Amino acid sequence: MSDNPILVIGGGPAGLAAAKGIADLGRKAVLVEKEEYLGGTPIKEKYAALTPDFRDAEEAMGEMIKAVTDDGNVEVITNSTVTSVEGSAGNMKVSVQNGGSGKTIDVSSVIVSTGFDHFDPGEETQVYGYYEYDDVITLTDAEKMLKEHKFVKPSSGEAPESVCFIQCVGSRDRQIGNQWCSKVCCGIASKDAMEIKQILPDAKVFVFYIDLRAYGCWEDDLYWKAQEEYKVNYIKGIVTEITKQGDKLIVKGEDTTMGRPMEIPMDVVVLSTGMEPSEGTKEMAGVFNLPLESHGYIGTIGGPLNTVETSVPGVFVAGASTGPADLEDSVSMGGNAAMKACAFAMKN
Amino acid sequence: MSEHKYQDSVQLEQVIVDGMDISGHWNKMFVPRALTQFDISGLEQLRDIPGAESINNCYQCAKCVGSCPVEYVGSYGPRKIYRKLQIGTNLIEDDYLWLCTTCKNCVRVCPKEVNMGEIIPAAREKAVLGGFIPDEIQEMLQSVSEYGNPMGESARKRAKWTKPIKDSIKNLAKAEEGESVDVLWFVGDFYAYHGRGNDAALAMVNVFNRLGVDFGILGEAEKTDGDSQRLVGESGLFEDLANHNDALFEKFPHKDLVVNDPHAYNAIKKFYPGITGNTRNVTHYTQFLSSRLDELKALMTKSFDKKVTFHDPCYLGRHNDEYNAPRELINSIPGATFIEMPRHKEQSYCCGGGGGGMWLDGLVANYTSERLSTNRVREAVETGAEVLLVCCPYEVSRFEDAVKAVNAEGKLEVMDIVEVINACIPEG
Amino acid sequence: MKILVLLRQVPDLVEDLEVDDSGKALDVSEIKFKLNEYDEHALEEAILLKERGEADEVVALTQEGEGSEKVLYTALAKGATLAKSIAISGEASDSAQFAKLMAEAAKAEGGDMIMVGVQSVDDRDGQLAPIVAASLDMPCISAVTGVKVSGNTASIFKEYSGGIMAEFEADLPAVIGIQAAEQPPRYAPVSKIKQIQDSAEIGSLSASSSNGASSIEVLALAPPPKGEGAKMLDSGKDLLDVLKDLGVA
Amino acid sequence: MANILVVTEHIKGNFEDISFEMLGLARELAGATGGTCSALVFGAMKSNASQLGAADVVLAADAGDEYNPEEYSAIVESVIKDKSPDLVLIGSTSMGVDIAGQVGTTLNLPIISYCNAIEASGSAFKCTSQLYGGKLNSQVQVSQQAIVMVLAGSADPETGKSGGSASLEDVSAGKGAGKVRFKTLIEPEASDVDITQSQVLVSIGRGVGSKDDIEAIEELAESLNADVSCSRPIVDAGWMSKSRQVGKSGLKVKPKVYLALGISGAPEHIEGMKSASTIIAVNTDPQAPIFDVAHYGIVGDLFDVTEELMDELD
Repeated sequence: MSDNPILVIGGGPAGLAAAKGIADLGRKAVLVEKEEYLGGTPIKEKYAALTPDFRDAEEAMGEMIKAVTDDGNVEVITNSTVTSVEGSAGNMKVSVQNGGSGKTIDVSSVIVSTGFDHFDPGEETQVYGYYEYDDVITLTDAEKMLKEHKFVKPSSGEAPESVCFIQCVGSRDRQIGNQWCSKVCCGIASKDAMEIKQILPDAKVFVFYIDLRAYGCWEDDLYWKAQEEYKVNYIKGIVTEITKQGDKLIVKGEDTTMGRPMEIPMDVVVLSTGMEPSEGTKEMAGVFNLPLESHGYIGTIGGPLNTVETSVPGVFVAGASTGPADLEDSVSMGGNAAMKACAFAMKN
Repeated sequence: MSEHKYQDSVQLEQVIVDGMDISGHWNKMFVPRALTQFDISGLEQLRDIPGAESINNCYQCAKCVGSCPVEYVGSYGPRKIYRKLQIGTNLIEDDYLWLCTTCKNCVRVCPKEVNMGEIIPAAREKAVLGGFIPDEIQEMLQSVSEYGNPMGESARKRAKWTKPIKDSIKNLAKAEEGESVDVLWFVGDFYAYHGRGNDAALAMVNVFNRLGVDFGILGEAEKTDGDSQRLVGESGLFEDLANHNDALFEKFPHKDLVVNDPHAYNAIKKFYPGITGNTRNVTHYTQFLSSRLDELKALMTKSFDKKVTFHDPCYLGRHNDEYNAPRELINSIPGATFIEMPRHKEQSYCCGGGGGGMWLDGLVANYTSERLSTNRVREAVETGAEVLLVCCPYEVSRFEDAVKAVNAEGKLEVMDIVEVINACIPEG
Repeated sequence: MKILVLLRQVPDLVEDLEVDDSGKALDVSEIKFKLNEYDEHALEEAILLKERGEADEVVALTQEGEGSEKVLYTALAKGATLAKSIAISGEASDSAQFAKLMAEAAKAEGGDMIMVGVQSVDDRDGQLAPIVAASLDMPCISAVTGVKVSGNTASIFKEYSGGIMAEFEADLPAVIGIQAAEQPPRYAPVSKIKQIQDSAEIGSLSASSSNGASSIEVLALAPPPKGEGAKMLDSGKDLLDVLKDLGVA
Repeated sequence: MANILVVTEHIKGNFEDISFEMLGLARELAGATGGTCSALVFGAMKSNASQLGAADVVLAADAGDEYNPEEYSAIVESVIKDKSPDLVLIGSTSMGVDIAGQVGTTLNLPIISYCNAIEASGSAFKCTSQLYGGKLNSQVQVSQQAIVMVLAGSADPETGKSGGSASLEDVSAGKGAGKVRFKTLIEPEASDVDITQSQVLVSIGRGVGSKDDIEAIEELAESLNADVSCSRPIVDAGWMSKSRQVGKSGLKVKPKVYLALGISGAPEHIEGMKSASTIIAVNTDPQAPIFDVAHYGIVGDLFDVTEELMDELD
């Protein structure tokens, strides 16, 4: 039974949950994080509030981070990445690089929780004019503004009269190569829509969707609430293209329910950009030569019945590095991975 | 097109039952609901045709309909076709099959890659073999199979336009095998037979000569490139045309094969090789001229002080990703100010002539409020441009027709880019 | 019920027609030949009858020569059940003699109805339908735009000018000169013709020309005297005189 | 001393114009050769024999009142055998085409079709026939008994109405085997005319300013007993139905006279009407391409010309 620490790579919700879980089981954990700060995407992308409970992202993540940094069992190494590994199950020697200097650590097992990157709509395949028109923004841009409790037209700084969200940008798209549904954008878009209506009650907010995917309790916590209480307009039909006329953006497409062509002037267009395997996820897959599943995420071996074990003994995975995942998924997988990693360490 | 069966359930204005007036929306229950059966045989038939399988991928997101040029002036688009297929339409026997101009704007935006650029020709091939061919298209195909051009003009008159410049052009029609030229120029039907096309052709000859290009034309021996015939489903005729023209390319060795018609460019570049086994160094004339831009700039000393705008032809742009060559030429026209239309490059609006559309105006008129070319010319006029520049021979006649339709005569001229380039080169 | 359709190749008017050195006949070397438009309508009407079940066989016949195979394979691709080319020995000096040769071949083939185009651009010496009919002692009705067959009689719709039609009933066999089929002639896709070329066979018939040269003397063949472009008139009154000359006003 | 026989044509008790035109020609030929001209009439038309003023003798044959290809051919055959005329004039028409071919073959007489001019030259006759869609004329000479098919519009019908003694003579003639029976005449539906069959067309283009101006044109067409057709812009504007559109995306017409009012003559339109025998164009633009294909032209406003025509006609 090796009492080497368990390595957790990536300090987002999944990584924090895993590290805390390991510590609570009385074992040592080493949490390596690329950024200077912990908290992962919610902090990096400056989310305003978490989905679905609207808690202030910084405050909620702050508590989770504090629980880990205060726990003696967890050694946090920020600004660092894992660059190589030798040995095998039970006693792996990983080298952790921090800019110039680096060190090697003997670990008993590893949890990869390196998360996702938001899809960049500027790639040449997506032509909603994200880099051409200032008023075309992404979900993360919106979150940044909402974090400061304001929502303005980037081109003029004034409050917009009309805002619309376009769903499935960079997801469910064979041409772009991301065929999966990113699971969270419908929920996040509905939340953001409500937050915008809180700040700008008179603004007209639209959501253009193919099929609005608000799973489980998100259905009425987010979708119904947005539509019924905050009067967000949901229109079935994805926008085709955006052109600029004067200071307005013209959103063109088809209102499929009414079977009518649709050309609506908008002040701000928010692209609900989905998830893609993050750079970190790709790197770690390389370092630990973890086979990827067909969409490019890290493959697990048990299908739905074992979500955290990879085919490399002693290497576990959690959160969005295995596929689109919301906060509940990430934190739950974090805990599961912690348990399995500890069990593995005890047996080897 | 059959409206769906359950839509005709009757809602009675006024209903009295046992003395009680139950008029109102609930009396719909008064009439037993019609049993509806989704007849998707049309969809099943279409997706089984080789080349048309991708119609089955559509998940009805409707991105395509917003991009469809026919939708702008009517009600059309892949999603709507898919919907009609679901409720009983058989596309093979329906006018809807013939409204698509194969402009591939929908293919550009479709997340499921439903490829109308392949579905429509494949479906039309089955329609043609089954005998479901619009009269206008039958007439065009008859002309092409009889005379080698869709106008029904005599093949012998294909080089008549060269009469005024007999000595400054090499006509290889009767030349010996092996006679070579640097540039083999595939003139095309509209340049050869249509009045306004002749103007552009003569301009092209002058530009070639002033650039000192050693070029030759196929003259009477040339036949239509066949792309439009392929797109209306006459693949057999297309094969004959491909073999005929390619034999001529083989007969006269050349470095560059220059075409002025994006449809010819598309056919020779992408589809001839599959049939003839040979690939040719084919370039569109805007690509050829922009590769000689410095020499051209030196020649173009007369200024052309006009506001111009440009229409990207679907078969040069979306089908073959060439957006820059025409713009390089336009930007080098001395004195011209270039204003882009809102719908330009990948998002360019279609002139309605592609995919057989040139010969389907009669049929399409029954389904649209105005012609696509009229809608496009309206947009050109709104830019305040004085000249609408084109580089596809189909468009000169279509847009000049449309200028009349929007009463913009005298306000907007339509010119082929080569005509403007030629106008900037002084005599001598 | 077996229908024979006689198909002729005639000079294509799209080409410029030139007269040969004798000044009395066409310079054949320059012309392009194509299927006579009216014969195409006759073939279409015959195929329509077959599709309506009023005829079981449609046999396409044409004179053997350059382009005859393409004509026959196209006819088969459109729906003809059989195709035969007629080898003519000797020269048919005018359209009357040609008609008698075609009658001879038709007689050899046998059939309940013979359908031909009402006229062609070069049948100066008499039209095919009536001459074939008289040669085979059959009734003839020309300028027909509709045929319905029941048993061994046919109702035939003949068109006069101004759109008035006459309905006749004729005992078969009969010869019908078609002016227009009930729908525009269908197009035979090249791919279908290619399929037919591999599978179908073309039969053959023969006919030999008997009586010698025609009894009229051809003096000249020349373009009509042509004015230069539009003759410009000054007023409505001049226009009225022109209309009067044309028998319109 | 030529004896010319004219086979007249009629519908519903009225002689067709071609009958008078042929009679005029026959009268002229008879006059030139010091011969006679006779006209064969069928059945009830005997009572209208006096209208054929130019005929020396009107031969009346007992026959059904309406044209029957088999019966009338048999009659013509036996009259020719009986009267052995030097020349037989038959219309190059829907009726004439049946008779000429059959009778010429049974009596082994040469047939000359599509003639628009006949001259006597000594004992022979010189005929000009229009072939190849009017592109070439064939001049032939015949010096034996022959059948000549005369194109409608080759002569002035008035010339056939006077100048002869018009005596009447009954002829007996065989009526054929009765294999063909006349059933009924069918009138075209009044609502819409098939312009591809019209003989005279008044066609309007963009030069017509608005929908209600079309009425004046319809009146003109009425008085010329012509049908109205149009170019594409008129249909696109919704002023006339698609069935009236001439041109590439419309219909192809082959009228005797095509009066083009305010039509510029785009290639796509020319394609639909180039086979009209006589084209008259009225357009304000002297350079309009229509003038290159027209036989007659007026540069001016189509409404002025129409008014002038209407005043002259009343």
